[in-house]
Amino acid sequence: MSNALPPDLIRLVVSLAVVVGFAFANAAVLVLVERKVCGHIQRRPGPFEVGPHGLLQTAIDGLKLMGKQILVPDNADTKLFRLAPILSFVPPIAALIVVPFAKVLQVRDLDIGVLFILSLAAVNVLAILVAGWSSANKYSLFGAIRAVAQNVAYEIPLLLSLLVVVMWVGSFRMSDIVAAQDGFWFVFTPMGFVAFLIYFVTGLAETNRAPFDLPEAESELTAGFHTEYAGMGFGLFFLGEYTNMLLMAAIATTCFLGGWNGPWFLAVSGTGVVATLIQLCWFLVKVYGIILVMVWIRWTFPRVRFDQLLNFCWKVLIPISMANLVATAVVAKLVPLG
Amino acid sequence: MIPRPDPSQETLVLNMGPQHPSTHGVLRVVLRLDGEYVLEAHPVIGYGHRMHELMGEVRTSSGFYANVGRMDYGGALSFGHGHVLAVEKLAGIEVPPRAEYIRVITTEMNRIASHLLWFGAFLLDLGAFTPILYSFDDREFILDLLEHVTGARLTFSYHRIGGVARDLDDKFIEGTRVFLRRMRERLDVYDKLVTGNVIFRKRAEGVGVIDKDTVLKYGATGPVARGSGLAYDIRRVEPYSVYPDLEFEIPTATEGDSFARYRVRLAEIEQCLRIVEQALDRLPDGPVQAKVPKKVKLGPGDAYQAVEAARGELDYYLVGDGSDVPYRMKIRPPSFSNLSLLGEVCQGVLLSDLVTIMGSLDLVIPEIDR
Amino acid sequence: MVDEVRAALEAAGAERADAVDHGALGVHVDARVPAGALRKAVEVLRGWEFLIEDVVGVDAAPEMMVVYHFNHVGGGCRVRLRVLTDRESPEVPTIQDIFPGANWHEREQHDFYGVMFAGHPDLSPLILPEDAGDLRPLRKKDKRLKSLGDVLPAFAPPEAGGEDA
Amino acid sequence: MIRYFQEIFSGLWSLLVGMRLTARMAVAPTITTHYPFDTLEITPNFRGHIDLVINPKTARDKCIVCMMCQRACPSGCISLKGEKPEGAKKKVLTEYHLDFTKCSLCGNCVETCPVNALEYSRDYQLAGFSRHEFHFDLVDRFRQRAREQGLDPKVGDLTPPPPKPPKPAATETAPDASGSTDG
Repeated sequence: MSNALPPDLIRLVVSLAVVVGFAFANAAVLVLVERKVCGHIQRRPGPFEVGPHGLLQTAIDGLKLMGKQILVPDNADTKLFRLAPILSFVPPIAALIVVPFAKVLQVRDLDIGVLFILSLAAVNVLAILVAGWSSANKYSLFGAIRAVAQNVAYEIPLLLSLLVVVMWVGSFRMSDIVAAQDGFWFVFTPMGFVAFLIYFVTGLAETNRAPFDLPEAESELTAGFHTEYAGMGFGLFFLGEYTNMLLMAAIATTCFLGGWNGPWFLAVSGTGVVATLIQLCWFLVKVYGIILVMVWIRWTFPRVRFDQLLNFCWKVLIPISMANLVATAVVAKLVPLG
Repeated sequence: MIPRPDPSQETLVLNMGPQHPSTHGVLRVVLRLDGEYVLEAHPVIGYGHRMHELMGEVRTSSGFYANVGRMDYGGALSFGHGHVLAVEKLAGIEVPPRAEYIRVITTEMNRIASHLLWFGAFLLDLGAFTPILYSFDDREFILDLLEHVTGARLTFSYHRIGGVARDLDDKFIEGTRVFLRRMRERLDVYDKLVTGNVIFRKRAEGVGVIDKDTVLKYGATGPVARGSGLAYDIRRVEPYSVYPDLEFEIPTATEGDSFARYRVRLAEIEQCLRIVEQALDRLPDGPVQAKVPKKVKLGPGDAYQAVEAARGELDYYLVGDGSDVPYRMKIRPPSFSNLSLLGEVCQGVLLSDLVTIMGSLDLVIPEIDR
Repeated sequence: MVDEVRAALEAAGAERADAVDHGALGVHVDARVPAGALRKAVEVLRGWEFLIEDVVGVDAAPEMMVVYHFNHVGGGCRVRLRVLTDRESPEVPTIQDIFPGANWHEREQHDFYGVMFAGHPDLSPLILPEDAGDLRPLRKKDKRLKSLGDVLPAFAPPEAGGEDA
Repeated sequence: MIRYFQEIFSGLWSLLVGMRLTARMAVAPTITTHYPFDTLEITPNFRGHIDLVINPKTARDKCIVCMMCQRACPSGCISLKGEKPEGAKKKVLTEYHLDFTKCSLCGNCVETCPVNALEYSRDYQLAGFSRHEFHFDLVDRFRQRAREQGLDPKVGDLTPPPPKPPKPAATETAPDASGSTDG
């Protein structure tokens, strides 16, 4: 009886549950962080009423969203309309299983880890397209079209900038990438720095964050692709968006900021419980640092225009990341790493 | 002619408004789009029509005065100023100089408040959420001061025929001086956060170019005309009140694009500060209310009074028949003409640019609909 | 400036174009133009740097009046054109092709008074709702209606030529 | 080529300038008021809806029922009634209704009042579930406010005031005439 369930499966199920829980908790925290940061940037306290300093605001909001009626517009394609939110939040959660939170804290260390994450993250655009199309609303459709054009364009520099790291390390495996940065983070090399900047910008665009939040540009498209969503449908989009942000930040941390490695003088590379906790802390500090910058940017800048967005991608990001990649190839040939 | 869906063309007819975040009120713009390019933009107005002109013909001037502030919630005092000036012109009433100075001070403060409101709303149209809260911080300061002297925050009802309702007190004057110092510093914040910002520049520069001839043809005024290189400001070309005694410049820009209009408005805030400062220094003593007859008889005859409201030239055309109720009152709100050129300017621009252009025109829909 | 404009307006067919006291009346040139000569007079103004201010209807007894205001961008020359038209079926030529800004002003006056602007491409209701029909809210009811001469002394009986300038 | 990079760098710089500014703002103290718990001081000049002035000595209103306010109101939202007590010369206010749904807060009523019997209230937290809540009975409000001030309200009191002998013809302000507009 006892060997009916292989321990690996138990491990997987437990880890998956933990990952899903983490995704929900993350979204709850991020919504609060976003509103608090926004508030303080705008010189107001943000949510303040529920719980001490409004800490429970998101929980209440979540409850409210769950309690709301799910409305489906008359002309909408009902099945697709209901599918879209799920499509938006499942893939990023699935992608979390290859993220190395610490040396031993990784659900699956696939040898195509980077590719796995990117391919799952790209499903997000499909969710937006489905949502926009099935809503039978012109504004939603515009949002969907914008999202597709934007995400397809920005996928290229995103990949190119990650290829810099992959080329250097010679592996797609997340743990290899982290291991290669032991005490020496890629962001501190010239090529790594440029790649990191490009990755960060494209990451903003991929997650539809301001100033690239064109699919939901509220002053133009009222609410873009999720105009027609209410209640938990809308909530799932939110969840997906914040999980996507987490994912983007996690990849950036893994590929450029040394993953769970602390700075060289504080690096802990053991596999014990304490070491794992320290590593986890480092990882989360970096991830949430990046997310904080993303939030900070959102509340500072105006939104770019659609043609400018694409021009910026094709005329600036792609050429520079190409050049960066070539430079990396040359340097990697001359100065082999490890 | 409102664009209708046409199946033979691959175009999309989009109803923007009457409820839309960036139409600032109940304005509806019917668009024919090719992809995201606007082929035709057709503003539809009148959703907030309240027939103020008819009310002007059945109420006495002082009774109608309260309506004036309801037309332009942003710059109610300019509207009030124009109204009392027009009535005083037709009734032949002399206003004490102190009252006229007070009118100018409060109007200019209100103009700053209006421009700050516009600043925030414009940036909101462009997708920047934070500037509106910074500008509202400053605007609150003005509104608190104006509330102290007029008793209300938005629809001030402060002017009286032949004067103003309440004299300025020391608290207002001191507060205004504090505000003048503070606002000059805050303009730097706006410059850093917005004017220099590359995204903002790219969004606003070269977008919605209105040339001089279009301005003349459509009778656009205010910052829209001044952004197109016309130094047309009623305070200078047709001086009224005590503006001839005050030193200030008319900021202009020649490009005629949204960014030019933005710059003109910010420069105008500085000039308003100058005006307020000078007017405070020169504020004469004396009464703030002239003796006016109980029934202010108008005419017979007609009078035209133009004033510079925050959004442009505001005209009152009053026809009196000798009674205390005007025979005809025509209000020419600035945004009416400014909006009418939207259809011409918005051909071939992107949907996002349309939002920028509408924002840069600084439309206040209730004054268009009246 | 004022004299030139007056001369040009009179040459364009204005019945009379008077220089009036701006301080008291708010305009510099007060011209009376027959409907037939309106377009010519407006074209004259278009030649200079005038911008259109508004088009105003004034309902009065024998004939109603449509008033046009223009202002020169340099200042110092605000022009008022008065056109008299029949009260029962008011009609004046449109000027919206000369000053496109007049388009909305004319539509508005059409809404309020039912003035037909001959040649206007689209006189559908602008400010009033589409189903307003023949509402014409600013038309004076009989009780309120006054004769033009009572309201504007300049239009008083034909023998009185005294202009209040 | 140089301009291309220049543009990128100057653009990036302008973004950083903006971010520095918002970061400074983020650590600056907040400027908002925590509203329901914490309210701003309201200026004494605030013009709310109108109220009847309470004469603290007599606990009466000052109204002489001259109807000036009713006539001055452009929106017709004031209606009042008065009665003449037996043997008295002046009318006494018995009813004063303000339809606040129509009021545009122009202040004409307060300014035309020849005896300054009206004042602006400083109520600003006006919200209700139905429009009938905004048909104010000012006489009723007068009673409430007077009680709050510890007075025994004598508004609408039709019994003629007993202390007549001291001043026979002092307060002979005619109810009809001469309202100067200075306030």
